[in-house]
Amino acid sequence: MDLDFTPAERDFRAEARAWLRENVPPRPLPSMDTPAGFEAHRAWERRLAAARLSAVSWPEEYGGRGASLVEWLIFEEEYWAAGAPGRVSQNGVFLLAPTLFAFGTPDQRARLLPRMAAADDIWAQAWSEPEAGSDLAALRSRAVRAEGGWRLYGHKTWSSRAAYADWAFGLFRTDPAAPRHRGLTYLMFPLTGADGVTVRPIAQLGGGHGFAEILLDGLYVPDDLVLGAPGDGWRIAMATTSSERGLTLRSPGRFLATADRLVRLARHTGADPALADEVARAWLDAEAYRLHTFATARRIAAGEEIGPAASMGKVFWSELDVRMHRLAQRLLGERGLLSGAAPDAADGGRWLDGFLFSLAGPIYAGTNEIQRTIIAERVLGLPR
Amino acid sequence: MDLDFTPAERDFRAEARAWLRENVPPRPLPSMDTPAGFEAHRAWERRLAAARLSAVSWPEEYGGRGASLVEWLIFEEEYWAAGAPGRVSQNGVFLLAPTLFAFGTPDQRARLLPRMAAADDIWAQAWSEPEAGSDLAALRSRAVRAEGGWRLYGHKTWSSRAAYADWAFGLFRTDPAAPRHRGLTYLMFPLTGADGVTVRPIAQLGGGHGFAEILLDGLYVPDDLVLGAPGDGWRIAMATTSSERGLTLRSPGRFLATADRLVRLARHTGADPALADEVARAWLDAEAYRLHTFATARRIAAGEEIGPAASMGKVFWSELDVRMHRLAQRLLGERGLLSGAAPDAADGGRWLDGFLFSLAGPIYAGTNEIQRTIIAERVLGLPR
Amino acid sequence: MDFALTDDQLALAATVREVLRAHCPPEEVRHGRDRRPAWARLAGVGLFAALVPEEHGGLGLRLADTVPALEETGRAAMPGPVAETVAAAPALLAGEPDSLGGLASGKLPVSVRLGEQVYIPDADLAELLVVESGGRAYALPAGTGLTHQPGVDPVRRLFSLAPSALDAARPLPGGDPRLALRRVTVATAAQLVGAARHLLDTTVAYAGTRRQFGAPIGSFQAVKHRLADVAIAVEFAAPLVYRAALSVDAARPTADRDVSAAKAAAGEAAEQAARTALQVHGAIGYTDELDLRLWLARVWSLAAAYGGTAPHRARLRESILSDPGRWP
Amino acid sequence: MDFALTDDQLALAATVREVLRAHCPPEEVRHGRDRRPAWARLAGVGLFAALVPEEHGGLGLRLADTVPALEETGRAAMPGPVAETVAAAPALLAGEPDSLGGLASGKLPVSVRLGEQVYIPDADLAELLVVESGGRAYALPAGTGLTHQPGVDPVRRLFSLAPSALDAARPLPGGDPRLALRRVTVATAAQLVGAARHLLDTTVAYAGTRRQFGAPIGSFQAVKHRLADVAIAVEFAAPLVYRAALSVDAARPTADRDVSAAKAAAGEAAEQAARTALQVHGAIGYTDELDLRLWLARVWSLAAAYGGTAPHRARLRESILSDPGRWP
Repeated sequence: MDLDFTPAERDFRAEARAWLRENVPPRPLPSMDTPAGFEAHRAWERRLAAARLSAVSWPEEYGGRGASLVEWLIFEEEYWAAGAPGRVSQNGVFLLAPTLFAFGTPDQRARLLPRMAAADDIWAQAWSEPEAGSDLAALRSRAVRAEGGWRLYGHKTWSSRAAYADWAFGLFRTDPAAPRHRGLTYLMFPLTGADGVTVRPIAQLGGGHGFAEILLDGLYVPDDLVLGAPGDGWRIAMATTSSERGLTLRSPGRFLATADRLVRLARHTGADPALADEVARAWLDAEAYRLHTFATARRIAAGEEIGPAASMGKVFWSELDVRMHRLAQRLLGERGLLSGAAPDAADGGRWLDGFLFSLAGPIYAGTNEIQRTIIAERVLGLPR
Repeated sequence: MDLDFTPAERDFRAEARAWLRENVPPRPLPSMDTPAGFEAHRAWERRLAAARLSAVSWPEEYGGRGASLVEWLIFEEEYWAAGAPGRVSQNGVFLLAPTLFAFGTPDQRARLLPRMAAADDIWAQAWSEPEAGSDLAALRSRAVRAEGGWRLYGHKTWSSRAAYADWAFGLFRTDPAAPRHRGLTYLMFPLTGADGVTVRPIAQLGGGHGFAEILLDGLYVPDDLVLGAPGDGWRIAMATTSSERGLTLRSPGRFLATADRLVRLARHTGADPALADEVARAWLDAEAYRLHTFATARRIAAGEEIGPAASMGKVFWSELDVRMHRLAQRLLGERGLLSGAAPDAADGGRWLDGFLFSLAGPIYAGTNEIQRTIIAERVLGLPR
Repeated sequence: MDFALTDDQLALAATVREVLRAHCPPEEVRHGRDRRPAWARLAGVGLFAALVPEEHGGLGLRLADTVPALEETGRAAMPGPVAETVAAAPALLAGEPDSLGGLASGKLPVSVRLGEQVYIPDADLAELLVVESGGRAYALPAGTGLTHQPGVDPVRRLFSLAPSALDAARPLPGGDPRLALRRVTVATAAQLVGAARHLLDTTVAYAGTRRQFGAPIGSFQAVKHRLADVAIAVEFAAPLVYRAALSVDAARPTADRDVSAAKAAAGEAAEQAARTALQVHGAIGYTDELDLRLWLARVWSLAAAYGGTAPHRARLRESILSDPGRWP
Repeated sequence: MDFALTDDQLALAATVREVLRAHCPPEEVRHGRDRRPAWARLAGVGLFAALVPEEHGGLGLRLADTVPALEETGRAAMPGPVAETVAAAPALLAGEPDSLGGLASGKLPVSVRLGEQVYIPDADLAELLVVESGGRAYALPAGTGLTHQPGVDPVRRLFSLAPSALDAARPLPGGDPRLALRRVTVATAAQLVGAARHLLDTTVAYAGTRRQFGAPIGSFQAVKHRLADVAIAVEFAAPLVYRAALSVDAARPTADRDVSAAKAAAGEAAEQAARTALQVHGAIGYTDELDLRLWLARVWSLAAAYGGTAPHRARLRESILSDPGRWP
């Protein structure tokens, strides 16, 4: 037990910090939810990949550097503190990749991961359907057996990044007779250059197309794009969504960086003491989330399963993120509602973008209502 | 529409204020949850009654002065602003009496109301049972038909004031074969001087006996103590509990007085700005509750039914009351936790007593969880 | 004491609501071929004449009389400088009989910059701008020296004004910028209450039909209780807004405090309604598929206008802790 | 960086927990024939020796090593000046070898008045009082000049001290009141976390069995979500307490800030747990029938001790806004 990082960890932090200082674009990239912004973010990911920093915790053979969980957390702290761009590769690197490591074949890993790390393939998730938001078991999209593979039919929606991504992954019903949670298969499929797939971007609050609908009408997918066994998709997806809720998606670095920006903003605007009180509280909550995450990382490294306790983190960080951005709005007044296109925009519109983005946190990856029920039933043991 | 009170209302306010200034005991009475304190409160009620101020809104023939709802609200504001004692007669005057006016016989009103107004009879409520707290339909206590009346059997609990009161009212199952909500009868019964009734005070947080258990083992009650028709108790009780939630029990006066005391405390202790912000907010919420109540009084006077919207008031005032007392604790620090018996007690221990009492607000008269469900289903129309 | 709405007030509000329902539906707010929908028709029912004195063709009503009608303009997310024209302009143009006539007829939409306000809302939809400088009011023709500052609300646009634009400004000797600011702040609070009511109604309707886990989501206790809390917040914000209007009309000593209370409470209730609406709708609430986002943006925009919650709360804190006099 | 509990820390906590379960059950806390239950047995497992240097018969551990064990004393609502004796006394009596030996053996229960503290807790259960005056520590024999100030907590009693009692006080030259205050504040925060965990567990158990409307109340979403929120609050308060202990042990520049963060967060989480426990239990939670009220009173009592939430928050606000340096 120690307050300090190891010398190796400190060296890694110093290296990451130095590289980021040299390489982070001095001005924010255009939004990744526009065509040009998406390609600018892909170019940034390629630069990260060239420095072996796009997926630091992966084994070297796939483009990573075999960093420990703690080193990964350190990298994330430095990454966000440096004001580096949002990760357009996130769905692939942090959601699909852990699933591939756990359930994929060696061939799938060798084919898919290096291209993912290099940002040659950018992945979208395709979980939701119009009638199945948080209730994944209500999925209706189908995969029908075909020669050496499957044909996909159905309608996915709220697919983040799908407007411009290369690939997507999701669940499809392969056995219509099986009960809700059974008979689902985890499939990966191309979004471009194939027949039977149409992507329709969804315009959203604040502009841009962070989400898309995917219409599937017979898209052919060979067997080697099935992840795990057919019919086993539910179990595999649950493993992914639990990593989505858990450590991998929401490292503390992003919230620490926001909290630091918020404190600077409060100092700069000469905050009202009542607001300053809430700013200090938010800053400390980000700190608490960080400490908690380090403790969790340690337990994971020691072989423990985190399981449903990850839901506590999901609720905590997502509500903290909303709170911090709301505080920024209060500190900024009307200026805080100006977009990046406004001459007077605060911080290039980042506070507004972040506010709108933060509001999605309590919704996606299982709404916070669902998370609280999970905590009550599966952590505390209350009756269903 | 006017900002001002009518001359008659202003006169009434002036009269009440003058009388209270002359008559309110200079030091707080001992707690009404002790034998001596109960009798001191009864003596105070008698003094109020002698000035026809114990039940101002009742007709004169029963001991009131036929005041309007608005005048009653004015009286309450003056009463609490003057620091007058809590109303030991509350269960009778504000809960049973409205039910007697609505459902009682002329004979019952003539016999019971004047003694109630005069504090010769002090009433306890007997709603809850060990297995039926908020869920009144689960009541098990029985009334069995006997010559010219009924014999009561069962176990009531959380009967407020029952430790020292003279009479109680509650629901009893008279038709065991009827479904949950049916077959209940509204009965009034003596707590002292009769066979078959035992009262056991319940010791509570903060000392005193605000509640008691009532054990009934064949207590005889004549037919003229049945309120309304046998078997009609549920409907009648719902009318009472809705007045409990509504206007009659929780006039704004008490919360206004607390809010004013809280502001004085904050000025006196030189509140931290973050606390001052919350104090100001609470003060305004008391003001909002007051304005809302005046508007409601006007609607009632115009013959409107308030119905389930009363639940909004219940949630609002009960959570405001907790919030105000919690703020007082924060302003006072450790001193705020001293009881009236401590030499250093703040305001004679009133802030502590009020804090403990406030915590019951979100529980009694239908928990706030139940109120929110009522609001959602019966005001907003969400599906059951 | 009689703290309830009169039949006249309710009748004006009901008329405004009907007009808006027919002529300012969400499609109109959203696509806005006519960028000031329903404006002429509301002039026809006297909305813009309400605070104009009778001798200048107005109705000579008080601000309090218009509160329920202004709530309706918020409920409809009606485009254009409505609060400014209805509530602020008559006080600013009090010395200009011709302008008052234009106001009353609905032909002179006005926007304003008063007090510590930085941006002029809806300057693109106004014919006249009135700007406060050094405690006095000045009139500017619309269109000069304005820079659009795009933001979260695509309909209620904000503009900055070049300082040099004031050189061409004409003083308005009879104008009362302080009264105008009080009134427009209360009017904005009333619109926030209306917008919150719309969000609540819409979300209740959605929760009653959207199904997840085999039941309408509105049957889940978590959703019910959250919506009940919104209903409570709106229910207890509304009387503060009405009271502020009465205080401003009577120039009570507590008027500034009451205005701040109204704006802070209405802004918080509406923000709570917006947050809950989005959470209950889920991801679809974000998108162009529904009109929800128009109301979300409007709530954020109005909550920040004429002093956001934070400065009003700070004023309240000082005022109440130094002198918590109750009214009346 | 390795921010997790060691086997030694967990072993001490597990032992303390077992001893308390056997020798300090709720009946004992409540009726208290032995007003310091389990005291001698906890001395036997080294709790009171933890922070005493090895050369004086102690274990020479750091505060952080005792945090999990102190949580257990809070979970049991253990009577007596535990936080004071374990955490504060070794720093105050550092120059008194004999007293240190007494401390380590558990024979010298100590209570304190440090910093801005007004009342001495558990002075009736202490053998020695240490009082700070002008930045220095003084020892007083227990019992002189004390006035009981009855309050919400019938077990953890508060006492005021007559100013004249200081005349008979003996200076403690080697004592460090500042370190003692930091430590006892963290220890109290750890007890609050433990008390909150107990309240959560008890309430979950009650909600699983108590039936209303035909189902266990713990099956209602409103109850579930409220308890989930308590679990989250406790889960994220605990690391701040542990971090504060590490900061105090290492005398980091951020130590005062970290102590305030720990106390404020633990106090708020525990108050939330108390409020929820009472709401879920309903009226029975108020009464003598259950032990719940002992823990409620303890939470309120400890949350106000060594600076309540408000002053710690005010300090945090100043510290973070003037220098938000992260650790490490």
